[in-house]
Amino acid sequence: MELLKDVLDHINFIGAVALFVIGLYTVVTHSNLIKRILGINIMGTAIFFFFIAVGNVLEGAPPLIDPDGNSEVVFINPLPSVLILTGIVVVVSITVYSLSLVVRIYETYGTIDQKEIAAIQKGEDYSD
Amino acid sequence: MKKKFIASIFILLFVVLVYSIMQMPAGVGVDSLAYSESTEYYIENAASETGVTNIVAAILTDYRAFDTLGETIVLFTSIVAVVSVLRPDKKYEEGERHE
Amino acid sequence: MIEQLPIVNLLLLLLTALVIPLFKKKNFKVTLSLNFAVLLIVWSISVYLLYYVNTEGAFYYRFGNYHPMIGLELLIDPFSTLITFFIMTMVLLIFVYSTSDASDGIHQREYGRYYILMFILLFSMYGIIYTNDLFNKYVFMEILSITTCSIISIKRKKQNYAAAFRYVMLNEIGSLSYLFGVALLYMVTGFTNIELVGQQLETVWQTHPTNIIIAIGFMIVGLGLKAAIFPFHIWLPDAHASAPSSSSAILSAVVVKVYLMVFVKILFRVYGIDILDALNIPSMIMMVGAVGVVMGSFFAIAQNDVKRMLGYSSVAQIGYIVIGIGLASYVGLSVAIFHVFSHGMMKTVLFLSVGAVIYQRKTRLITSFNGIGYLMPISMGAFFIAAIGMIGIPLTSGFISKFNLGIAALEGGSGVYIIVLIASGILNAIYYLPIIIAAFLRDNPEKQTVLSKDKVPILMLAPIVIISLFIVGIGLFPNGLMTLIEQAVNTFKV
Amino acid sequence: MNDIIVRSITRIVIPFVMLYGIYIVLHGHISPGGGFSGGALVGSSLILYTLVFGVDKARKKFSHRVSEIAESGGILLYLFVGALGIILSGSFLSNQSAGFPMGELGSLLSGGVIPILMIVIGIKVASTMISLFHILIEEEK
Repeated sequence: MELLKDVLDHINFIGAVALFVIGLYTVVTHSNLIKRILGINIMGTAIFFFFIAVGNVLEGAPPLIDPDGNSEVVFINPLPSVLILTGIVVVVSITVYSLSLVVRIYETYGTIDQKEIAAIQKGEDYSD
Repeated sequence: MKKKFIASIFILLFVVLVYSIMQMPAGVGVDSLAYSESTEYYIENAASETGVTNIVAAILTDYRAFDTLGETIVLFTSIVAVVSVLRPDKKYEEGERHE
Repeated sequence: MIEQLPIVNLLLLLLTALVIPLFKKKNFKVTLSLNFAVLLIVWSISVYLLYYVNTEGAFYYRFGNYHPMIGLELLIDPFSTLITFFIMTMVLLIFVYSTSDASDGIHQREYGRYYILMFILLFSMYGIIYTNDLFNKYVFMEILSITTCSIISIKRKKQNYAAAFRYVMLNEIGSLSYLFGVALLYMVTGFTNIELVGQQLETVWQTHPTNIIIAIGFMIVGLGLKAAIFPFHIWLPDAHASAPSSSSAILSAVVVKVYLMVFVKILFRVYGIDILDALNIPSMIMMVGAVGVVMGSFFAIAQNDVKRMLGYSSVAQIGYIVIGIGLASYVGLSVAIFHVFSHGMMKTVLFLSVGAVIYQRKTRLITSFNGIGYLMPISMGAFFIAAIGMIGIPLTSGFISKFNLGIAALEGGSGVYIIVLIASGILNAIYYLPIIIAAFLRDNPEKQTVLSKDKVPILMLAPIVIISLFIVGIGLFPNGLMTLIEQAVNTFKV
Repeated sequence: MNDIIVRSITRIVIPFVMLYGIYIVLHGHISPGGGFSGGALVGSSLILYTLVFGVDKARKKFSHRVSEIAESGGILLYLFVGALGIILSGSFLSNQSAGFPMGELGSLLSGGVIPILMIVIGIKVASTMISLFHILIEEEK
């Protein structure tokens, strides 16, 4: 029973780590380039979820001070929310860049499968 | 066979991570280690120091404004990077583009 | 006024990157001269900062005058000024080279974007080395990874796109595991400022060790992926084989070193020596470095494409620096930083001279190098100096770093690594000497044995000659640089 | 996609989506949201316009020149505000210590530099989203 309560306390972090490992697995094993980009997105979301879980406060209100009444409201930790705002934009721009690379790879190689690309590359040497 | 081997490595990684997370402090309240004095400082002084009620906006654009500058540069770089990959000028006939 | 200089550096680099797209329509010479002027100004500011910090002492630059617990800050100390000085000298010389060699596959229209990316790359490297905040370092590392990938993929060839894509994926895994380490550290300390986290970790190490162990693991893997340390080096040779020679010079001589310096900064400032020893991480790092040195040289022997071979030899030389870091001693760190300088110079000369060979002979296969010494005496001469430096023959900076590394290993009680040093010296000889012998002793297809000047623009040869003179110069009189390095290593509590 | 129903509905919906996005950007420092989410909303309204009316008409609304100026101009404004901090109080990006008018808590013009920076972030996010979408769409031609 003690273990169950312990697991329930850590459930957010376990979920984040599960997502992280799933994302890592997708990036490492899948040969389709789009799936690998998806894996990166899953990993990014997992880490931002972990950040928020770290900054979470039970029954904490969103960090907005109401100007007139200085009521004693417990706020959540605002810093992780700021960090993941920045992190989300970073993962978005990495995804856009890799998607544009996939468009170009499909145009030049005719395929977006890593194994086929490696086969084609082994076929001819690099010419300037 | 190879796929199962890789899959088992990842399951092992997951088990190790979950095991170590169980040892981590799950304090999800005001007393948790992450709720350090810097967080208390933000909550108490954000209104007076920056004159703004949304603490997240205060941190984003005043306390850690250099982070957000880095952020806008990431956005600018992603545009230049995508343009350098996707914009072959010979295909682009619509008049003289800016460069 | 002095303490505003770091921000002036950052703003100058950023402003040129923003201004280039706005007025690029006029002839391109104006942009190039402006870019060069800005680089010179920033270089002189970095030199002045290096002088100022070594005489007056380190200072902080706090944004908005907030306490470091609240706001962000830049730490300007002997270590960061030394590394930024190294970055700017290398990039300045590579910039001179790239103005004329940019025709290596980059279209005339692409020049503007190439230089925007190069300036943002410089801005992010300066930011990474200056900043004293873990999350801010992550944001700059992301900018650096996008710009390095796009200077690889700017050359419109299919190998570049595939190499750039693989680089983005591995780089992204590296950054995200670094961020995971930062999250774990934030979970336990509540700060993201490097020094504050370092102080907190001493107390937290007793109560919550698992957090720190997992955070160290993820950060080492993350930065190892980005710095191409041996088991995670897969992307480096492909990136080098296809990238334009000036970007692969920047990539392997400068960008990889920046990640290694972040690696040093985090290991010795955030975690500190006692946590490292408790987990005996230094010996693990040394083993990884030693394996990297040997395996990197093995792979380099099997290559026939010169640039790919240079990529693998970079992986081997990074193994050296990692051994230096792994020694975790005062001497070990100063050898590692010295090797950052000497490898940076040697690798730049190798890449730029190979770029000159490709520019003139349009070939990169090692088999077609015979007799080039007569056709291109200057660049092959520089190649010769850098190659004997890599092997570690005396009179070059390579020898100094190998020699000191041997002494440091002996002092550190792990003498076995001397065998690795000797073995790698031999392996380097195995794959560099054939090229030199082919270039100077065999006769070239045109049967021309009289020395004729390289048919390569002077702007490309000047940096090659300057750096090779530096290699020999520092090899003969290293103590000038050594004192600067000792000042830098003093800032770590090793 | 030139179905008459879709075209007329988007012609009605787009101004309100954009208005709501601008509202979120302007009230970023009082209510939740801010530069990032408001900019994304404004960006998505123009992307909806591009989807429905095609990229050529959208290019008239948001031409290359405008996207160029928005990109570089956004950061230049940010740096200008930061440089003001240096001139007034000796450190980059400082707000209250640089003597900007703080306004009273909770009002629209409170917080000195913060609303300006929020607007800059909003412009940047919106123009980046739109330009990226246009570049990717023009790729098919």
